[in-house]
Amino acid sequence: MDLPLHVLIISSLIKIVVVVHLLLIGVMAMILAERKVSGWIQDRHGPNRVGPWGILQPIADGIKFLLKEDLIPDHVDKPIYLLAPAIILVPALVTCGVVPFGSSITISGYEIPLQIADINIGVLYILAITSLGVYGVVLGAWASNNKYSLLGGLRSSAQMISYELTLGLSLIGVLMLSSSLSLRDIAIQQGGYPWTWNFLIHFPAFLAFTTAAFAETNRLPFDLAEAEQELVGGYHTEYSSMKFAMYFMAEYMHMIVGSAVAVTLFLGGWQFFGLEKIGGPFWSGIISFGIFFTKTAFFLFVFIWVRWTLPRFRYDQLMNLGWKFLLPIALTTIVVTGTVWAFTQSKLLVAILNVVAAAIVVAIVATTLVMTREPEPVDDRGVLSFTEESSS
Amino acid sequence: MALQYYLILSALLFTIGVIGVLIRRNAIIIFMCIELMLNAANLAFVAIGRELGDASGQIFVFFVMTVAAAEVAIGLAIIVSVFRHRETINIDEINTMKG
Amino acid sequence: MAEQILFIIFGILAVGSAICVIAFRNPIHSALALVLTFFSLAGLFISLGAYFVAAVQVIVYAGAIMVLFLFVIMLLNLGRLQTTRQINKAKVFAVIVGILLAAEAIYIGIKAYDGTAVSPAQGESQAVGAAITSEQLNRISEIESTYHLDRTEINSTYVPEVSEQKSTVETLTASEANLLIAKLQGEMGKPDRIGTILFTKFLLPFEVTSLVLLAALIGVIVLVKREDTDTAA
Amino acid sequence: MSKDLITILLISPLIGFLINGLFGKWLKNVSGWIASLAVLISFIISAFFVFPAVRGGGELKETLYEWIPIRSLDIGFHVDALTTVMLLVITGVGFLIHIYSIGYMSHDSGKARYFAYLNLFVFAMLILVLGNNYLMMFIGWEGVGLCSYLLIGYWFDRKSATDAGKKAFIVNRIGDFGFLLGMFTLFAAFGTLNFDQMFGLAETNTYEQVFGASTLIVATLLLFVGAVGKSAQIPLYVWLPDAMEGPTPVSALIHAATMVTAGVYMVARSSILFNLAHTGVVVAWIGVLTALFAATMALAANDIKRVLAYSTVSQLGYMFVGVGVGAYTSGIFHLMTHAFFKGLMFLTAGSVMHAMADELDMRKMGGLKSKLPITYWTFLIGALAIAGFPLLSGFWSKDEILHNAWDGGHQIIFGIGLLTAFLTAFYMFRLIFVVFHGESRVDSEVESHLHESPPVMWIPLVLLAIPSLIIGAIVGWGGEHSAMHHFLESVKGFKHHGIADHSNPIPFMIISSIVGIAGILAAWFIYRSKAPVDEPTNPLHKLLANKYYIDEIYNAVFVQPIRGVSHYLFWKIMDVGIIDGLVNLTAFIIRGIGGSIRRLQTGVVQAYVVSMVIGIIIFLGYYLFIR
Repeated sequence: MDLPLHVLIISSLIKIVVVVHLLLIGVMAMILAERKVSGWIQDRHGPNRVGPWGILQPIADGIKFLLKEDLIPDHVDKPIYLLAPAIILVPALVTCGVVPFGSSITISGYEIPLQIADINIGVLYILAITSLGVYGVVLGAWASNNKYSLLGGLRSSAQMISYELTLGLSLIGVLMLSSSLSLRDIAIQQGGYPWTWNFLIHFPAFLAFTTAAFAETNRLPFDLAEAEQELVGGYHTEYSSMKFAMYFMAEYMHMIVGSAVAVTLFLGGWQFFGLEKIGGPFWSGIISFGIFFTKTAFFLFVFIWVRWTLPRFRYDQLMNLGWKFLLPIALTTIVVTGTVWAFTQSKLLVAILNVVAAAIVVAIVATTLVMTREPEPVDDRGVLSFTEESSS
Repeated sequence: MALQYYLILSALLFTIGVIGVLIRRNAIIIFMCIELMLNAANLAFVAIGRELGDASGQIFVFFVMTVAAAEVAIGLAIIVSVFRHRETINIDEINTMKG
Repeated sequence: MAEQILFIIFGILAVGSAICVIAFRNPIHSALALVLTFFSLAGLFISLGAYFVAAVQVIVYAGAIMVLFLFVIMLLNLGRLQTTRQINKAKVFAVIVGILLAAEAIYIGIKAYDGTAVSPAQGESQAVGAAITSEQLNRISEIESTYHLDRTEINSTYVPEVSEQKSTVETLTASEANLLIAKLQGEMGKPDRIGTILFTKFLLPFEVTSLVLLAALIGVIVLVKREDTDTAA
Repeated sequence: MSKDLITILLISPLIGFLINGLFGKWLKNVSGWIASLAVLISFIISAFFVFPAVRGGGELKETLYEWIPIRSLDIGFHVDALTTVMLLVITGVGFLIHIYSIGYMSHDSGKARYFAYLNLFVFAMLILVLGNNYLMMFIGWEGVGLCSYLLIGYWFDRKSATDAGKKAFIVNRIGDFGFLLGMFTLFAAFGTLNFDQMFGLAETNTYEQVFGASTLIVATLLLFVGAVGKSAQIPLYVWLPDAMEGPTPVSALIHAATMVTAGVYMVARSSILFNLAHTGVVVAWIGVLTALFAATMALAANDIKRVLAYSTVSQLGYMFVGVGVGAYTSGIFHLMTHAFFKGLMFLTAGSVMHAMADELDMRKMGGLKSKLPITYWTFLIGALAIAGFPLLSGFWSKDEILHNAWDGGHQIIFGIGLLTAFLTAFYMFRLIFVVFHGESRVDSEVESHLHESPPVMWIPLVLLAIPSLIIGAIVGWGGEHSAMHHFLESVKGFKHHGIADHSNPIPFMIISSIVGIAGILAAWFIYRSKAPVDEPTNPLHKLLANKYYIDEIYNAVFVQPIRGVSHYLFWKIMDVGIIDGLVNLTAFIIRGIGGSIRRLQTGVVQAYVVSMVIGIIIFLGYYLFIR
């Protein structure tokens, strides 16, 4: 099983290069897909000028970004202003290091797992790295020395911190049942059949996780940070050219990585009805990667689909959703999963009771909210109103 | 790696934190320096725990972090409310508690 | 070897960024330098085998505590409060005091471990090929009970790693047993081991800490909540 | 199993106390029922202990908690037949009195406090009788003393009540001091306070001779001083009549049925020591003198509750005669019957008070028989029982004590006892004739409100009247071979070898019957139609009515001199001059020092930190380089 050192280094290097490039290509594909899908949803054509069916559009966009004038405003805090776009990009890239994107591939006798590093604290690692994403936003916003940027940045970081809790807590149930933090182990344990995947066993947690992942990317319907109408683009108002492109890419990378993690943790990873075992030791790896790719692509499609069909939240609605619905649901799944597992060890019961408990929690919270609802605030007092929402 | 290198590093970090507390006037920086000192202690805990083959060192670090989180929350809240009253967090100007 | 490299890189990074924390004039820059220090410490924890602690270090310190610091600095707009750097007698005195403290602390660091103290893992040097001693067996069962490990699991997972042919602890030689103990102890930073000990031996402190957190939570809300009497609807 | 039983038995009133004490404000009318329920639970469990099997065949010893590991002072329990009798009396009578209190206290605003105290009292009393060592007993002893104090002074807005509470507390303290000294002596002699260990050592004569050969004599006499205080014997009886200031159910529970009998229980529990030290005769003499003394005072008292209080003192004297002459079973038997009929009589007195708007003076009563029939009949049963009317409960127990006194060779004690029995019958029926018979001397306004008590009050009366009638015959029939003797046979030390074979009991029964009936008849002749005089003219009568001037003598001999010394020596010179002077000097010095050090307090955090760090450096330097 253990690979010789030189094979390990070479294979790791190759994997890193491949993954990074896949991500970059993925970003380009996503830009195109986003525009195409939005076109279909809005019953129009979408890009169709550059290349056949407009598939070269992302490249044109990229060239446009590169060739634009790179403005650095006078009043910014220069080192941090320059650092922020990099900081936001790095966590997205680094997270990929532990995501298993296929079973394993055998080349000249060496069985190489399709994963850059299978570390025993994989999930913790992902949570740790995710928690850093907020720095890019908040620093960029602050360094811009612009009121609207700062407001957007504060909004977005408050949002990210709030939803990070849900993100982490919704995974606890999964971790409890798989009793491992290694993403590969968790993926393998789910087995090849959709009804044994975690998203059924932990359905409320899956919903909470997905919603939180949406919120973490700062995309519609959670794009309060950018909020073009109010904040002129939010934290990246002052960025232009390639630095803006980095923010842009980071958003898509977050989407891709989030989808990949969700697929690994909840949708059985690269497994699908035993399809991943067909073929030899080499081809099975390729097929498993294909399965993983397809699942991730489907998830990404959901991302785009949601963006173009749901309206945006108001800020207090966003915070309510995060703190009063998703967080209680995540906490409930922990309690229910733990209790049921301690007594019966029946996954079916866990699944059923999770859903029931989550429904009860949602009902209770909703009732309380309706009962205690106060008149809507007349004027929007801006970004910090959430701290005073309850008392106003 | 011998234990003493870690201990020396820990001592250095701790002292940097102490010096920071002594020379800076900004309450938030002083607070950060205290966090630095806590982290220096954490490093010593983990290193000694490794040397003794005892996981208690790491458990201690875990507890220190938890308490540090609580402490930071409270401390920052105090700083915020002080700032609201006096428009400053320069500790030279916050000296009403003298005899 | 790897550990030495990691130690040198992260050690220099930690000290350098720590100095930056107290040297930078802008609080935001100081905060960022502190984040870097925390990262280097996380790296050091990894090199010490404390994976769980390293991850928690990043999550708690870098992901939560420092963000809170940044928030407060930005909310209060403290960046503008950069005091001009001035060197006065008090500061010089403080630095001298600090250096004295450092000297003593480093002295302790050197003295505390003079290389003769032997960790329980090693024990006395054994003759090559001598059978496992009862002391080592006790040590192994002690580890088992602390971390709720299973003897069969050790036999099947860890024993082959120290000696390929053998499959039970009792058949090991003394030196192999030392290796085994070192291996078992080396993995104490793994999350499952930490969890086991945290929820058994340290359950009460753990619960007490949660109370501390609750108290802090309530305290913060009480401290920061404004009395909104004037804008009452 | 048994351990759990004991724990529940003990904890139940404690929980009742906590509930009433902490949440009483919101409980209002429920508090009484909670308190009663708590005691009922204890009673039910106590009832189980009647069967020796539950006690593991005789004695049950459980250690709940090791308190002071040195010399094994444990929180441990010891349940034998004697304890069981006490448990039944405490919880059984206690439960009925709790129920009665619900009615009696229904108009009182602070009843949650009342019931909390009552439950605490039951708890302390249970500790007293359950403990397996003298220390536990002492804890309960002090606990009941505290509750007694609290309950006597329950109506703390009345000065007489608080004074009576203080008096009880202080007088008891004298006795407790004796108990403590006795305990210390025993501990010094035996190295343990555990009953089993100590009695075992005593029987084999292996103990330190702290006071030489008379160690045991001194120890038992000191213990008896404690008993004298708690059980209101000469010369420390003075607190009990005053204790009647408390609510009447309290008088019934604490100052008739349970707490005051703790002294008897203690002597009975220490029976082995008393047997070895041969100090029983002192106990018997003190007891019989108290019995006579108190009975004479009861003759001239005009306050119903005071009559009952003197009667209690007198009957306690009887019990001490019983345990003093070595007839422990008879003493405990009388304790039990007395708990029933004296509790009953106090409660009926309470019922009379209830009807008469808290009037206690029997000169203002008369002819209440028709207005308060249940009260009258139950009181009559109690009075017949205490008077030794043949075949009622008091007859059996009192007769046994007198019989044993005669058989033990104490003919004088027997004689005085007989005289007391006559007096007892006399003053009890004096009370009955004056209060219930004859013409009504009740105020017309009060008379219009006269009414029988509600069921919650008269049902306990009836329930207490039944055992007052028959319990004596049931457990006492057959003298030496009665159920009571069989039951208590297993208790160590109760078989006193000093007592010779018993003579025929029939003559004694006949004599005491005649004496009792004679007393009743005498009362009938004198008080059949006549009220007591307002101002006694006869000097003997005057002496009795003024309680032999004992309170005044105590006041002149003890209280005034101590007060004088305290005022001039301890307050004016010691307290004001020396102690206050020292305190003021200290404050002066501190203020001076503080004034000069204050300037170090700059308010600058860093200055503090620097000094802290310098301190650390110095300490580290000392430990690293110098040591």
